[in-house]
Amino acid sequence: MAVMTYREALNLALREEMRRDERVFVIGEEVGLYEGAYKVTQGLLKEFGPRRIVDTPIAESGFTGVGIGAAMVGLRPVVEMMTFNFALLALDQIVNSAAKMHYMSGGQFNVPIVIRGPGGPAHQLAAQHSQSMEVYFYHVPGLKVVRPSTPADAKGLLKTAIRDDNPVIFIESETLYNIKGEVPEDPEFTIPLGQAAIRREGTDVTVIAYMGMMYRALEAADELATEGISMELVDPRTLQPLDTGTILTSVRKTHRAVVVEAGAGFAGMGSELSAVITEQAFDDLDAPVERVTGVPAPMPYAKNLEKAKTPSKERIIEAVRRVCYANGKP
Amino acid sequence: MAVMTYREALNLALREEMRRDERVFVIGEEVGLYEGAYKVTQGLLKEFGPRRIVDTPIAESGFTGVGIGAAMVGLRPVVEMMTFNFALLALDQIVNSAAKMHYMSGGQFNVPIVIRGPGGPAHQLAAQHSQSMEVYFYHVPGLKVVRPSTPADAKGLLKTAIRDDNPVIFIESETLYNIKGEVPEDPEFTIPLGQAAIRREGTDVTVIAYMGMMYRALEAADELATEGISMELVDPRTLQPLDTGTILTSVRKTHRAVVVEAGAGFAGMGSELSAVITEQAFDDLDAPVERVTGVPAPMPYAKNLEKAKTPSKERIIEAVRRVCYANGKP
Amino acid sequence: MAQKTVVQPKAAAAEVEPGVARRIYHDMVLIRRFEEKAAEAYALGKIGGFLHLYIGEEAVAVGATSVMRPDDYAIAAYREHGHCLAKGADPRRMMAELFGRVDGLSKGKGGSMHLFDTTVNFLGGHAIVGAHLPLAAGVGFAIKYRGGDQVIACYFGDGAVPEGEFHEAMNLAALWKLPVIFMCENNRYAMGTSLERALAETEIFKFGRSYNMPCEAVDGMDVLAVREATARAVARARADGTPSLIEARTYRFRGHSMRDPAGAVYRTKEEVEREKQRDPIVLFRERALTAGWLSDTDLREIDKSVNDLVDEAVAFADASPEPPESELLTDIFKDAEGGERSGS
Amino acid sequence: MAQKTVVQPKAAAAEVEPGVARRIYHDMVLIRRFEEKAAEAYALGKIGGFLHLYIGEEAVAVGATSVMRPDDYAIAAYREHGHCLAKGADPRRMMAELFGRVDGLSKGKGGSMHLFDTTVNFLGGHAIVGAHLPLAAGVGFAIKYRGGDQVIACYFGDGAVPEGEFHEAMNLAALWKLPVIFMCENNRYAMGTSLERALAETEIFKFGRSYNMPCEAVDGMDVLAVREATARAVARARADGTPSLIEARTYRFRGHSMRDPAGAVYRTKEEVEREKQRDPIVLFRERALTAGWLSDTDLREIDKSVNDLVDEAVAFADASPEPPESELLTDIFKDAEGGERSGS
Ligand SMILES: Cc1ncc(C[n+]2csc(CCOP(=O)(O)OP(=O)(O)O)c2C)c(N)n1
Ligand SMILES: Cc1ncc(C[n+]2csc(CCOP(=O)(O)OP(=O)(O)O)c2C)c(N)n1
Ligand SMILES: [Mg+2]
Ligand SMILES: [Mg+2]
Repeated sequence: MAVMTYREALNLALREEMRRDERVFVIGEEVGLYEGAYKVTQGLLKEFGPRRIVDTPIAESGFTGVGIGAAMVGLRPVVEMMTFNFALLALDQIVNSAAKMHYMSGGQFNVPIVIRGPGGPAHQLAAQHSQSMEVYFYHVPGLKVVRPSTPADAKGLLKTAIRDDNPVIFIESETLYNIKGEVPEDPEFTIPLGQAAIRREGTDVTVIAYMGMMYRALEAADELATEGISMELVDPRTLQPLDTGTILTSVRKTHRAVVVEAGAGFAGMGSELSAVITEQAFDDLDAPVERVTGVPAPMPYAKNLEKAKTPSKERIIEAVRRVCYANGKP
Repeated sequence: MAVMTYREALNLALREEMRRDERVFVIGEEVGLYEGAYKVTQGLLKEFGPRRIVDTPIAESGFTGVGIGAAMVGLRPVVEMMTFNFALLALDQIVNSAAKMHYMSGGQFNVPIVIRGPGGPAHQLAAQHSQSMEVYFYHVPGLKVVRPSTPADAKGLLKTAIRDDNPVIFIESETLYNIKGEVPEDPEFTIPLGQAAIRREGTDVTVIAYMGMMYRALEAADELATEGISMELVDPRTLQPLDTGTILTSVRKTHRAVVVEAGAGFAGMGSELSAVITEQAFDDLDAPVERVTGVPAPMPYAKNLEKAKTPSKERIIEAVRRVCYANGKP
Repeated sequence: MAQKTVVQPKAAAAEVEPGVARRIYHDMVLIRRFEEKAAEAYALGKIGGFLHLYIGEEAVAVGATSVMRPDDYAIAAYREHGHCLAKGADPRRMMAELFGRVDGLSKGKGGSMHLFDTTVNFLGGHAIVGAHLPLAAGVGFAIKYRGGDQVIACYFGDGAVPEGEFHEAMNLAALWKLPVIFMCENNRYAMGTSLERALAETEIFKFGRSYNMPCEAVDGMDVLAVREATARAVARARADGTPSLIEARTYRFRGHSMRDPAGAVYRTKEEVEREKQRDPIVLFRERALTAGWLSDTDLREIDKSVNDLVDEAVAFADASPEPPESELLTDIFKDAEGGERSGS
Repeated sequence: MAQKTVVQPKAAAAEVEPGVARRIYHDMVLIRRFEEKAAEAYALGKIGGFLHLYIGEEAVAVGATSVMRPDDYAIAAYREHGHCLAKGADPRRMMAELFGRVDGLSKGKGGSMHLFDTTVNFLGGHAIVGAHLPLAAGVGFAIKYRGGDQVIACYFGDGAVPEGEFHEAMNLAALWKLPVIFMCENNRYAMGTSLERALAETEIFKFGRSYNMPCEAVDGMDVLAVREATARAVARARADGTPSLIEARTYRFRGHSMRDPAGAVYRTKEEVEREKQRDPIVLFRERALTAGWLSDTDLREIDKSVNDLVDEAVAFADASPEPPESELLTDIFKDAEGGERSGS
C-alpha cells in the first residue's frame, strides 16, 4: 500500500498496463508533450515515447474512430477525452461503431477500447464544460461504464477496463484528481467491473452515491449519526454492469433507500436504481425510494448558483430524514 | 375532421405553419427534390420553393448548426433528420448549442427550432438504423421531447412544436407513417406540450405506453378484457415536459402500473415513470410498478431476432397479470 | 506530390496476365450475378430492410483489390457486397447473411449493410455515412504501430465528402502518414442529391490537396485504370505509409436502394441509359477479347461457373435456418454474454 | 476567385481617417487593459473557472470590426473578450459577467467563455471548439433568407481547423453563398499543440481552395492589414453573399488560459519574447504617430480615458450583487420557466 492521489493512481495504472501489454497505447489531445490537460498522463511520453503516447489535433470523432479501428485489428487503445463534454462529438463513433461492432459482426470483431477523462460538475466552468456525462452511455447495449470514486478504485478499475475486451467508458472527475488515498502497489491488483463497494456500514437507511456525491453523503452520514440515524453507504463504482445484488442486500437490511446523483435526474441513475429497488424489494421498503439529484438546469457560471445546482449535504440529510421518519422513527 | 395518414398529418402541419409564418423553413437531407426519404415533405418544394425547403449535403452537425444559428437571429427552422439515428452526429449542437443558448446568454437568445424525423425500431434495418433515440434527449435541460402516436397528435403537436420558442425534439416512427386516423382540419388546431392522452379507460391497471408500444398495449387490453382485467392506457405524448398529473391520477385510481417502452430500458422512460409513480403514489400501489422494455441488445437484422427484441403483446399481458394478481385477484 | 488531374476516359494502357484478366472478369461477373439474385430474393421477401446494389460500380472494388494482398484490409459503407466478394468472402455465407440466417457471415445479425469477414480481412459494412473513414485511419495506425507493410482500402461515396469525418480522417491519415487508400466511389449522387448540390468543389480528388495528400481521379468504369491508380497508391503506402485519395468516377445503374426506382426524379432515364453504355463488365470483356487475354470459351466458362456459384449461394441461404433466439443475447460483450449487462 | 497567397509582413498601405485611427487605437488599448484587469481579478479569486486572454491578438478583432457595420454580426469561441468589446459591449457589464454578478451581460450565468450581447449583435461566446462555425453559417443563412446585406464575422482558432465542423460549415457557406467571413486567428498553438502537429497543411488559408472560397493570409499583428483584408471580404459578402476565409497570423502573448503559464513547455521563452516585439498596439501607435493620424496628446488622452473606463468596469462589477438563487431556474425555457420542465 502507498498513499497517492487519484491522479497518480490513474497514471500508475496506465504505466503498469503499458509495461505489461505492448498493444496498449494512449491517444488524445495534449496527452504527450503537455502531459495531459489535467496531468494524468504526466511522464508517459518520456517513458513510452511518441509511438505509444499519441498527441492528436482537436478532432474527437476522428481520433476516437482511430482508436476503434485500431482496436478492431488487435490494439488496445486508451483514448483520453480532455473532458468528457467533448465525447458528444464522438458519440456516434462510440455508440454506432464501438458498442455495436461485436454484435453486428456476429462476434467476429470486438473493440477493446477504454475512453477515459474527467466528467461531471467542475468549478465554475459553466454550461458546456460542467455536465454529468454518464447519462449518455450507461443505457447503450455494448458499453460498460465506470465511475471510480477513490484512488484505489481509480487504479484497480482502470487496469480492469484496459484488460477488458469490450468498450469501457471510464469517467473521472476534475474535482477528485487531488484527493489522496491508500493504493495497492501490486501490479496485479485489479477490481472486477460490476462490484459495488460499501463505503460505510449502517442499519437505518441505504444511501447510494458515487464520485463527489459519495463524499458528500459521507459528511451527511456523520451528521446523521449524531441524531441517531445510521446510514449504510453503497458506491456502485461501475454503473454498467450494475451490482444490484449488493444494493438490494443493503436495502433489504435497512428497508429504506436514498439515491444521490449530480446529474439532472430525469431518467438518470437515480431513476434506474429507484425502479430496480422498488421492483425487487417492494415488500421490504418502509418508504418510497428518495432521489436527490442535481437541479434540472444547465450549469450556471456564478459561484452561488453553481453551488445550488448540485445536491448539498443538507438536501441529502433531509431526504434521509424523510425516508426514516416516513413511518415513525427508525 | 378528415381521415388521413400520420404522414399526411405531418405534411399538413408543415404546410399550415409555413403558410402562417414566413419565418418557418424546412432543412435537411432529401427534403426537397426527393420530397423526403419517407415522403413527409411531399409537395413542399413545389408549394414553397427552394428558399424555404432546403436540401442539404450529408452533414448533420453542419446543417443542424445552421438551423440553430438561423433560429438565434429569428427564423424558425424545422430540421429533418432523415432518421433520428443520425442525430448522434449533431448531438453536440443540440445539447451544447441549442439546449443551453437561452440559459448561457441569461435569456438574451433563444432557439426556436424543431428537429424532427423518424426514430425507434423499424423493419430489419439492424443495429445502426433501428434504435430508440429519445433516451439521448429527454434528460437534457433545455430540450422538449415529443413522441406522437396518432395522426391527430402528429399534426397538433408538430404545430405546437413549431410555435414553441424553444428547441423541440420531435421523434416520429417509420412504422406509423401509414396509419390512418381522424385529424382536425382547423389550421388553429394545436395540442399543448405536456398533456398526456387516455387512450382507453379502465379500472384495474394503468399501462403507460407511446408510439408502436401504445398500439401493442391496446391489443393486450382487448385480450385482457376477455379475462376480466380492465386496462387504462395512458399515452404521455410528450416525454419532456412529462404530464405526471394525468399518470398519477390514473394510478391512484387503478393502484397498479405497467410501463412499456421499446428501448433497452436501463435508465429509460420506464425507469423514470416507475420512480415518479413510486415516489408520489407509493401508498396507493398494490404492487410494484412493472417495466416491460426492449431486450438490452443492439438491434439484430434477422427477422425472428428482431421480433424478439421489442416487447410483445404477450410480455405486456404477463406484466399486467403480475401486477394484478400480486395481491389476489383485482 | 503526385496531383494528377483527371484523364479523360480512355482505356488504360496496362497489359495484364491472362490469370489476372480471368480473376478480374470472374470477380466483376460474380458481383453482378450475386446482386441480381439478391434483388430477386428481395422481391420475394427473403431479404428485408435496405438492400443497396453495387451494379455498375464493380470495376472499382475489383480493380483496386486486384493489386492488393490478401493480408491487406478493406472497409466500406453499406453498399459493400462487391467489396466483400472481391476480398474473397464466401458467396454462400454472404447470401445467408442477407437472408438473415444462422450460417451467414454474422449469423444473420448484421444483414446486407453490415457484412464482416475476419477470414479475408474485410472490416465491414458500415451504415453511418462517413463514420468508417476514421476507422480506416485507425487500422492504418495499427499497421504502422506494428511496423507492418499492409495497407487498407477505404471505400466511400461522394456523399461522405461533406461530412466532417471525411475531413478529420483525411487530416489524421496525412498528418501521421497512415497507409490508407481513400477510394471515393463518385457515382455523382448521394441518394437523390447530385454532386453539384452537395459540394462547393465537385472535383473530389482535389480535396486531397488540402492535406498535401497524393490524389487523382480515374475512370471508375475502366477496371484497369482503377487498378493502375490503386497500384500507384499501394506502392506509396507500402513504401512509407503515405496515404492517397483516389476519386473513381463511376455510376450506379440501379436505384439508391431497392426502395428507390432506378430512374427516379433526381436523374433522367436518358442519363441512366447513356451511362449503362459504359458497363464496366462489357468494356473489360471486349478489351480482354481484343487483347487476347481471354477467349470466348474462357468467358463462357467463367459465366457458367459464376452462375453455378450464385445458384449454390441462394440454395445454401435458403437451406440455412434462422438463428436460434438465444443469439439475441450473445455477442453483446466478448467475454460475458448479455447476462453480465444490467438491463431491465 | 481571389486566392492570394500570404504577403510577407509589411505594413499595409492604407491611409485612415484620424477618427478611425482613434477608434482603432482606443479599442485595442481597451481590450488590453480590460484583460490585464481581468487577470488581476482572477488572481484575487474574483473570477473563476477558465479565463482565456486575447492579449497580443487585439489587431484581429479590432481591425475586422472597424470595417463592419453595427448591424453586422460577430460570433467567437471562448477567447472572446476582445471581439465582444470591439463590437461595442459595455465593459462594465462584461466585467460583471466575468465576476458572476447579476448585472453581467447574462446575469452571471455565462461567465468569461459565454459572453453574449444582443444589443450589439454579438452572438457569443462558445466553448466547444469548432461548434460555432455552423452557427455562423446559420446566421448567414438567415441574412440571405431575409434578403438583407449584413454579414457575420466568425472568429475561430487554428485549433478548430482539424474539427469536422470547420469542413461542414465551410462547404455549406460556399455551396449556398452565405455572407460569412471565416476569420481564423492563427496563433500557431491550440493549447500546447503547434500547427505542425495538428494539420497536414499548415497554411490554413489554403483550405479555402477546397471550397472554391476566396481566401488569403494576412499579418494579424498589423491592424490595418487585417482591416483591408476584411474590407475586401465584406465587399464580396455584401455584393452577393460570397463567403471568405481569412487567416490572420497572430500570436498569444499569454498562456492558453490563466491556468497555463505563458512560457510553457510547448513553446520557448525566446519565441514568446520575439513575438512580443511585434505588439500590435505598439506597431499601430508608432504608425499613427509617424503618419500624423494621432498626436502624443491624443494617445495619452485615450490611454487615460481607457484606464478610467476599465477601473469603472471593475468597480461596477465589484458593486454588483450575486444573482438571486431564483435565477438558477430561469432562462431554461423562453416561455415557461424551469417549472414547466419535468426534473426530479
Ligand atoms: C450520417 C448519415 N446520414 C444520412 C444517412 C442516410 N443515407 C444513407 S445512404 C445515403 C447517401 C450516401 O451517398 P454516397 O455516400 O454517395 O454513397 P452511394 O449511396 O452513392 O454509394 C444517405 C444520405 C446515413 N446512412 N448516415
Ligand atoms: C471540441 C473541443 N475539444 C477540446 C476542447 C478543449 N480546448 C479548449 S481550447 C482548446 C485549444 C483551441 O485552440 P485554438 O482553436 O487554436 O484557439 P486558441 O486557444 O489558440 O485561441 C482546446 C483543445 C474544447 N473546448 N472543445
Ligand atoms: Mg454516391
Ligand atoms: Mg490557436
